[in-house]
Amino acid sequence: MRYLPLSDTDRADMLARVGVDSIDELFADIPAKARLNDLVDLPRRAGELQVERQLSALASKNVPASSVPFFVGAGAYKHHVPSTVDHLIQRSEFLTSYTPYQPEITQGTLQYLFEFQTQVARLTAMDVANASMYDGSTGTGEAVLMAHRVTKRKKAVLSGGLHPQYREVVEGLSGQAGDVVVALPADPKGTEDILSQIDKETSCVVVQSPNFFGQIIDLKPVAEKAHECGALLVAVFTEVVSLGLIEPPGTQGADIVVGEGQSIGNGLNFGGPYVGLFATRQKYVRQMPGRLCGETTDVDGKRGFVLTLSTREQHIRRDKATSNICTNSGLCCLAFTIHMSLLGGTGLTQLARINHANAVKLKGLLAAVPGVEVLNTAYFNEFTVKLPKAAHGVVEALAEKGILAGVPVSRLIPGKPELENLLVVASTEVNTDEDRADFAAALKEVLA
Amino acid sequence: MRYLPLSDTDRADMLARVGVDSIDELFADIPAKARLNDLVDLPRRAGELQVERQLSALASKNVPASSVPFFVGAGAYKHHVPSTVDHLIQRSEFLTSYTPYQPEITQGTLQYLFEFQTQVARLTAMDVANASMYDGSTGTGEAVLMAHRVTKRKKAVLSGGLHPQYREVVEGLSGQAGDVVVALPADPKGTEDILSQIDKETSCVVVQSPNFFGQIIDLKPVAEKAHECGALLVAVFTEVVSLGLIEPPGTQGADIVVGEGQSIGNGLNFGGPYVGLFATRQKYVRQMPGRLCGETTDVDGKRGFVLTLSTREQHIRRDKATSNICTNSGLCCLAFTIHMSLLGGTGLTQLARINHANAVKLKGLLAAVPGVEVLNTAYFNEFTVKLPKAAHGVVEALAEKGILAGVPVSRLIPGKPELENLLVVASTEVNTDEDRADFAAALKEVLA
Amino acid sequence: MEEPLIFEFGRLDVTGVDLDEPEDFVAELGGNERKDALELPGLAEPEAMRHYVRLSRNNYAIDSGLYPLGSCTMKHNPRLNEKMARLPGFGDIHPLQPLSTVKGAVELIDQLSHWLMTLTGTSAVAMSPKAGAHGELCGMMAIKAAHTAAGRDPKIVLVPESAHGTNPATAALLGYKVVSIDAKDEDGTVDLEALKRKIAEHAGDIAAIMLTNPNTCGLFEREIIEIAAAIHAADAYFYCDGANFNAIVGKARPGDLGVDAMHINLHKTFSTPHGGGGPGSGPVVLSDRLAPFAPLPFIRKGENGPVLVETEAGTVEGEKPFGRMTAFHGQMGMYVRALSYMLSHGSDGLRQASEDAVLNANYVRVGLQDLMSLPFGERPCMHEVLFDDTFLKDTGVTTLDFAKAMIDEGYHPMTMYFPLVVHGAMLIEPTESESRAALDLFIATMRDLVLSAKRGETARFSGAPYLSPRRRLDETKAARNPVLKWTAPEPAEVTPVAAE
Amino acid sequence: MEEPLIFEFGRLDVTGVDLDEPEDFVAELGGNERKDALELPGLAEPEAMRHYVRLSRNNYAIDSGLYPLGSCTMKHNPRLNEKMARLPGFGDIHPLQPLSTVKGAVELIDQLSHWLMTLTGTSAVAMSPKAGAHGELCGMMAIKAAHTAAGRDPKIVLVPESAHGTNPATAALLGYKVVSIDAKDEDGTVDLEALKRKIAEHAGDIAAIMLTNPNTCGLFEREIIEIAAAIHAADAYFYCDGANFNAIVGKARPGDLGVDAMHINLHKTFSTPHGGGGPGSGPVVLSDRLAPFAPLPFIRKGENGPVLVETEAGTVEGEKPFGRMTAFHGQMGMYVRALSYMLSHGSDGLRQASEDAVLNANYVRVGLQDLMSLPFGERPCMHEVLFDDTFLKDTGVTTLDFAKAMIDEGYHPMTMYFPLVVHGAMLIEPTESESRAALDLFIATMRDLVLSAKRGETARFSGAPYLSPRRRLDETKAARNPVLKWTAPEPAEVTPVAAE
Repeated sequence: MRYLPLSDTDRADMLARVGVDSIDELFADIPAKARLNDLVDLPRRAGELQVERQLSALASKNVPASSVPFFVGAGAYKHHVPSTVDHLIQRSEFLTSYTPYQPEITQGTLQYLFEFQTQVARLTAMDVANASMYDGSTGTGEAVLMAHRVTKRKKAVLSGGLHPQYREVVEGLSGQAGDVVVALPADPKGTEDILSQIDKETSCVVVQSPNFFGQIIDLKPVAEKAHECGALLVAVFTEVVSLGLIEPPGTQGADIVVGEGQSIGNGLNFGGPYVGLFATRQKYVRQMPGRLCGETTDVDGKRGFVLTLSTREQHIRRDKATSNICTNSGLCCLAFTIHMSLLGGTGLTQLARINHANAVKLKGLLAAVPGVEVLNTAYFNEFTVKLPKAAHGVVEALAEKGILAGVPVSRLIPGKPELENLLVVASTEVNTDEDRADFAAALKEVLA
Repeated sequence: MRYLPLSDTDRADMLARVGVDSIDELFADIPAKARLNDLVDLPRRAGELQVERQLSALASKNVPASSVPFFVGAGAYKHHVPSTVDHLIQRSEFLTSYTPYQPEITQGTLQYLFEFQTQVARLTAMDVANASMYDGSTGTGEAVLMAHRVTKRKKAVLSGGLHPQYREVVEGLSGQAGDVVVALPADPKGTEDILSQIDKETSCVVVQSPNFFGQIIDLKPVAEKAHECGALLVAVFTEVVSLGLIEPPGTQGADIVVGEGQSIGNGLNFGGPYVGLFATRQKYVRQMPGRLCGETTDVDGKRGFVLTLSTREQHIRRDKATSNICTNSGLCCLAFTIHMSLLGGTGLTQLARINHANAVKLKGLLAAVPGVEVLNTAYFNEFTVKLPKAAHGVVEALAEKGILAGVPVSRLIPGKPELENLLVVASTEVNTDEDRADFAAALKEVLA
Repeated sequence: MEEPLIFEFGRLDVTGVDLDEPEDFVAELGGNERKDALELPGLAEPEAMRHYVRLSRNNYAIDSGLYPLGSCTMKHNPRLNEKMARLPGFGDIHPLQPLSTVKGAVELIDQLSHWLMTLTGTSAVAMSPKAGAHGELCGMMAIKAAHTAAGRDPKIVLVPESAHGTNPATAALLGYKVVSIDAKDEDGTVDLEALKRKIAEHAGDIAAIMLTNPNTCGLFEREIIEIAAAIHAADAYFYCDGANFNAIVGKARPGDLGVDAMHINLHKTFSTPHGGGGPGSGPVVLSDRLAPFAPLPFIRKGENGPVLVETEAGTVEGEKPFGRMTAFHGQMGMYVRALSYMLSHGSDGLRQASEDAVLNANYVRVGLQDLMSLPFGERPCMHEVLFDDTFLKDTGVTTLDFAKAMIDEGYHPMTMYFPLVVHGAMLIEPTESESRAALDLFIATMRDLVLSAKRGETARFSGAPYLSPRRRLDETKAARNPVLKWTAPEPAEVTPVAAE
Repeated sequence: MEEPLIFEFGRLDVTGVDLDEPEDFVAELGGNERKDALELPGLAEPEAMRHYVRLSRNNYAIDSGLYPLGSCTMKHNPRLNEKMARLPGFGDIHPLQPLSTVKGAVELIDQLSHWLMTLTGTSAVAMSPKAGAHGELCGMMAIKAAHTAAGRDPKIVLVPESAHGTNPATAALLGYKVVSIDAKDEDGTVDLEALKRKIAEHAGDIAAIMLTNPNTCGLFEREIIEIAAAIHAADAYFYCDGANFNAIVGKARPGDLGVDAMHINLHKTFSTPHGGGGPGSGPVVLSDRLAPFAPLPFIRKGENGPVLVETEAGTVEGEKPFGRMTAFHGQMGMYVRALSYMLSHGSDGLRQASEDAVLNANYVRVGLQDLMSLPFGERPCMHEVLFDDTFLKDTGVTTLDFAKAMIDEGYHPMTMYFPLVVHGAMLIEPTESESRAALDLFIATMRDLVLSAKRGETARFSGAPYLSPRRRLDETKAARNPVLKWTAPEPAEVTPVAAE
């Protein structure tokens, strides 16, 4: 087998050296009745060519985003990632290294994590960021748990603009941990009255901006009310590119910022792996979940980096840990950091402007289709349209015409008639004028 | 522009430091009337996304070998290359390094060249191999020039089984260098009388096996006659995988062996870059063209490798050089060496057996198609069939059916009625039973 | 040359991407525009390339040497897997594009599920957890949901001392009280009689046991079936930490051992790359009893192929998902890699890999056992071998020193000070990816180090490493006054020049 | 750790590929079967991965540091180009599959030709040469063919001393007598008057002049137009070595300067990677007078797009190809990369790149000219700056020593002892890919080295390099008794065991 360096000669010699007659002697501790004597019922080994053919056949049953006019967002976004990024993250020294527990020989990983933390802190205008979470949704769950630790309160208020699957993750995690989650109903236009939900029992209020429906939310009043009540504002975003144009949560008063970082450096990958961004105020740093990389010096006085504050973590604290997060999204951070270092502030702003401009153009085209209403007034690269019929069928009809048009809200929040006709539509830098015109024309046809 | 690190600020500062007012002052030596003041008439810069789209649009107008039943050979072969190979050759340290003129910091390149030379020498059963030529065809040209240097004679005899484009390269190079090339007519069945062409004026006789038509040639009688006459036998192959099964030229008496190495480690690439293998007897080593890597020690006594015998080369010898070869096929050697080290003798033999078995199966199927005659008796993974009509049209008709069926001999040797109906067909490990059955069925249809 | 941080050489007016300014830009941002410029430096592409290539060269990696990190299974990461994960049909599809356009993706997840269930002898799998600890959480949430559905509310989870820290952390997160169970002195495995006593003591209040098997001492729990029976008899569930599954793939099925839930680290056992700390993937296989509680999304067999169930509304009778672990469908990129690994090995290759992993560990054991100290005697180990620091007694060399000295010899250290059940633990897992020659060289080097320590050459250890990109780093300083991001030594100058 | 050769640790019974034995194998090889087993060791995939990763780490590369190798144009190699070359529509097409199935490939070659002709101001290009020297050969063969067609048979090619060695080698290969032409003492450029005298001396017998411009001293031949006129007046052709084209892309067109033929190193000017010595690609642009003689294959504009002409039989009136340089169509893989580079830069970016390359070279020049010695005074240079070793006089340090000492500072040395026209030449070409910060650090390091040499710290130079994977290697030993392949120290033992 191509991955196994031992030859049969090696095996025989080594068994002799170990002092056993057969390999099965080494498995003697397994209860005899549970030992497998035959192969399990699965195919035998296969060469590369065969594996490639089998997997390529599966891949060819899917429609890649790049192959069609593509407007699907709602938490994951199709962006162009420079080829340098994918090349660099495949460097053996990055790809096949472990968590940097031996800092002397993993400064490569540690330094990029330090760069990543700095980039995230600057982007969000927060004091400190960690070395990543799995993704935005699980990061949001951890943020709520952290708010509970900080405030010693048990009630979390979730905006109706929060991504529905994020909400489910928070409800599951916090609920099982014994907390109360107050989730507001879906809020396509961003007009909910969340302030009245915040009280002295509230640990945190979780608001997404731009929200699930694309609406940009002014976080400042929420921060004010939360702070009045001694609660924390957890600000969430799913589209990090938006920070190139809109005011960062840090300057609006957020206490914890959680975001999905996929848009920068990472592909769509059918939903994972992604990279969760997590930042907070300096005073809460010891309540933060996840890994942290810190600066220090070595015995020769040279600057170096180490994982730090790991006394918060489960491999030290066990049942007293601040979270059960262990593995993070190392390689996805690296992709993020490289892409962001290529963009720089200048490039990110340009990219954000193109995204917004494309969305504005698309909005104009779709609004002109008879029967279509655009719900959002302030948005970045995504907005919600109300169609004259159920969005699900329209999307399927458009898919048959080779256009991937967006996400029907009903896919994530089924059974609500008032949401049945809503479609969340995104337009990033990959969309061309032709793509947008095709979409509008096809939509008109389908609705006709 | 993304590849240029200087900002406009840098440029202004640096011009000041250099002491000129404008960049054009640095170009003042260019005669004013030839200086371009405007941009040339070509498109402006483009982002990655735009370049990818433009080139992908061109690529999509071609039919990749992997996407169809594929039987085209005649000097370049579709094989499966392990993904490890392409990953490793893209390592920055290999990809973006120069010719190893500073051996202290290029032992990586030098060691793999030494491994390459050893592999090629062992494969061909020759004493020494060089660090590669551009490809098989130019290597053959160089072999003939080398034979002239060794023998001080000027007549080269080329077998009619030599790849027609190799023949043209030899004729051009040797002809312009003032030599006489006797090229025998095309020899599909390998039955030409080449021995009678070899005389005391002959510098070398060039024989390909398996030849252009797929026929395996017994080189021993040719070697015997050549050596009797004081001439050299130049043995050529275009399919290096054949050496996994058939007797190597070295044990058959060849003095120079030239081969195309593309099949191992290298893709089809529409004909280039490829890698020319070149090996000879120890006694001729100082007449060899191309680079050589040799073992030595450093001042600490450690084994190391250097480019050696470069006194043969043009950067030292100038007009007395043994060839004008300077750049070689470094990265393609590396791909060859990695793939070959993965295969090992065991794997190469297995690969060769599969290739041959597939060709035997295909031959059986095609021979059963009414009107089709297989011309070869001894072959490896390629053979020639005689069709009842012109091969060119048949191949085009099959291409329309989505089958790439082989190379019409008339494409390379036009205007010969006796060759008009011949088709050279290859079957490697990538062909499946289904591919072969489809081919035979489609051929039957086209000929019906 | 020292490599600076991007903030030290990048410039605010430089960018390494070429983007066009949109024509006729009109913002519809509702007045939420960013006011301050982004203080993020840019790099031209050649600068970025060189910076990250140079950084990478300060890392140790599987591809550059033996990486014997016990319990981490640092095996070869095939590049075929990377290539497959990058096929546009996998890498470039959106989690929420119409299901009719991702049939192959759903089929792939279904195929991978089938492999995982078959190899573990179970009948369900929750695919979405993002890593091992997340998988534990998922498994324990399923257990909690099952208890709740049965109208029970037990409060205790039993965890042995040798467990990974994530086990008690997970139990605690869900509000359980962690009760430690005793290990047998002679080999660190669970003491069945002590366990039975503990069960009796907390009768009716035990939710589950969390056990790693093979355990973190590199030993297989011989009484595993009896342990499972005792736990089941107490109406509790058996959660198995699957971190060490690589020892027994194709040799035994956890389902046959009585396991109710077990996460599988695709980034250990099934070769998806560790990536400097992630991403991982931790699917959890479930017994019949837990299967109904598997979280969303899950796949149901349908008449026309697998059906992806994404919401409660999509469930049918008998499906009682406890909720959702993450947005979307989990770590698709890792699924592709893991399936590529499995298809490559096949049933025969997977079994062989486990056998080779165990053989390699034992080969290391016999190569070192005369000089180093085995805490539980010279019995065969599974895929990793545990030494304690008895052999360093009176040498003045600690486990940490010894580990750091290995760095100078060109090796990544083994796992140290874990498990906690032995003193100065050194846990060595060579994996099946090492050749005999590589092991021989490793053994020889380790023997040389041991003899050096015993000869009293302490400087070789106490000052180690000497030859690494950095020498020992001051972790106390890092923790005492944490510097977690770069700050300009003085106000950064911003030169407002148009970018190129 | 020292990395062995594959022959020292590979095994004959191991293979790193999984292939099935064909069923019912029957050989039809005509009795030509190989008799001896192949003595090629195999490696399992993890072994191969680690071996070549480790080897690579002994290499210096553009991606790891500044590579100021004069006349070699070691610029950034964009990975976009690598990605594009690997599109199946380019990387996985056969040179002889039906032309109807490779229309995009032919179109790509035609587009690249258009860019090359436009940038050089010429009207034809022979694409197929495989590298620079091969391009020279092609250009000179076209010139020879043109003379022959005109019924002429001149015997002499003029070459200046500063020329690359490939120039005289090429001329000699074609049977020409190489006559050297004098350079002006003050700047190493061609002495027009001396040239005219030489032309007069060999009137009617001169085939061509081969000139590099900008020349290898980093200077532009100011009298280039007059030189061309003099050559043309002698019924000879002007071959320009295009190795230094990177200095003037978008700033001047060789065609406007009177050049008849010039090869272009796509692996220098247009960023295709050097790959440790190749592959390269050396298309030759041709003037109207030489265009008819361009070798096969070539592209002709057709009514329905470009037509690939592969054989004599396919030519039409006026097309007189002199033959063929190589099988197939040349270095397609390099064409894709070069076009990707060109499209990325565009006309504006290409011009900017040349300007930056020249600016960077001059910045290095002014940063070092007070301490090092410029042979031709402090005049501006083009994209590379030439120093001689005057500044090392009486220090006991040679150009070679100085170069080796640069290695210990983390730099690849510049080109040394070339061109031959100055003593102890050091030719520095930073390229446009270097940032100002990188140049500042380089300049500071060079200054430190110069001062160190002048202070008499000779050991820093004579023993250098100290910090590289190998120290100075014995090249004499290598050449005296060449060891060009590995030989087993004693007969290798072959253990006949079936491979896994």
